[in-house]
Amino acid sequence: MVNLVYFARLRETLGLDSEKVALPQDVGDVASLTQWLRGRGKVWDTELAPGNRVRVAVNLEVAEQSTCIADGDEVAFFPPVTGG
Amino acid sequence: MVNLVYFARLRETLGLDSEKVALPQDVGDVASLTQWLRGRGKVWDTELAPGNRVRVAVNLEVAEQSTCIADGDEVAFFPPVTGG
Amino acid sequence: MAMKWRFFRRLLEVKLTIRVQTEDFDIAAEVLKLRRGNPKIGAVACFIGLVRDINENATVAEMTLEHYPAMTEKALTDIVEQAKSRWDIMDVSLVHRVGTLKPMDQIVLVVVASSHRGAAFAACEFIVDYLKTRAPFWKKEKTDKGMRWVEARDSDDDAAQRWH
Amino acid sequence: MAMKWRFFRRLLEVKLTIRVQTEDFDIAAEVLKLRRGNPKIGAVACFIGLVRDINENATVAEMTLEHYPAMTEKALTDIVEQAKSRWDIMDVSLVHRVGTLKPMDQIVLVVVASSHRGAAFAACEFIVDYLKTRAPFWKKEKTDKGMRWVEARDSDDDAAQRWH
Repeated sequence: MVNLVYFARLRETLGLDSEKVALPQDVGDVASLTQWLRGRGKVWDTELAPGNRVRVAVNLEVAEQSTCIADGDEVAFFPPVTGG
Repeated sequence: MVNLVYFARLRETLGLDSEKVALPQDVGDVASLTQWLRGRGKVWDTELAPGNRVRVAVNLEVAEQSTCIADGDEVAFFPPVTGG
Repeated sequence: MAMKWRFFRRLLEVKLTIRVQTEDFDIAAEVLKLRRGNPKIGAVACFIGLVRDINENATVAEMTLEHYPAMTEKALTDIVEQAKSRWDIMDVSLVHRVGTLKPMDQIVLVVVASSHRGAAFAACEFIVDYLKTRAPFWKKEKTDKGMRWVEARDSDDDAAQRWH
Repeated sequence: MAMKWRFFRRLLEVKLTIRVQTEDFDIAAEVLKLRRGNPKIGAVACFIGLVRDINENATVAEMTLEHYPAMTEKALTDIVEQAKSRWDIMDVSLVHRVGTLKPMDQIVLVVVASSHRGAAFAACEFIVDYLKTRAPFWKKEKTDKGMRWVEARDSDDDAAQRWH
């Protein structure tokens, strides 16, 4: 199982702040996880589209498209940060 | 008459914080005033020597060797500043 | 989000205080805590970020700050560690508010103490630039045009880039 | 030198407060005075200079600051006018102490308020660098090796030079 968390605009539009999911066999990195979530359709497909500047963190570290994801990880999806 | 003021190390070594002097005819700028004061000998000659990094302000503005001095001016002599 | 969350950590010889809180902070008290008892400190640089009443052409009535608590400690500690490896700084204090704020409210405080001013200024500005592009905080504004999430500005990325 | 000397001035739209005083100052009060009632301010950068207990390899027991009062106002105003002409800043507050101070005492405070942080940081550092090389203040230290006037450091001139 992987813990997915969503913040700010993404949390609101997806209507979800966290969920636990079992990853399919072929989902092993940020790119494939994003693709798999977009497959849920509707807002998922729109919000996680490449043009949307979605940032991903894996286990609290900013991740790239190629960052690996394994069982037990926490993966966060959020817009570019705007603190400070 | 010109008002001469001295600060910090110069004030201490010259033993004077201010004086009013009548300038000789041939003293018209910072260079000639310094030369004239050095003519007093002893500490004046040593303290106002070129190697000594003496700063001069005329009427509250940092001055150059060539800055003109006229009757009624205030001329300050001091070491490089060390505030802040 | 009425939490108050804080941690202290020693990064080699740097004393680091990071707090995320809903409460306001007192600049003078934070500076004093940082420098108390340390006569080696010659310079303290601070930054205070405030809520403005206008942003991107809309009047801002209030703003709500959300963050990703688990990641915040890590992100802020990383930022300060980077600053520490670049400049000779002694202590760093970083306070960031979350929750609902109004114009003129204080949002963030960064205080850096060093023996000399050059390091204090550089590290303080570096931390603020990185905080704005790396730390997981998000602002939502209530404006005369409705509620909206603040968009990240490219100028913030540029500011962080120049430290590379 | 138990004088307290202050003036306020409006430089075009910049509010400038400059004080030279023997008394200590309160950072939070100075920042609050500067930003009170102005919701256009998004960033405040501050610098605090402190007396260190060691300087040039000698233990400092106390230090005395002397200045050239008539020139101070002019020098400090010039410095702030230059900062104002370079960066989009709103308010500046500058407090410099004179008289006898001990290690850990506050010497100087520079606070700059602006809409954005880049201008606030740059102007604050510029003012501090120029203050150190242009404003007529001199420090005399009482050390374990006797009394001595602090010598100007070339690094201060270098710091001021880079703004040209």
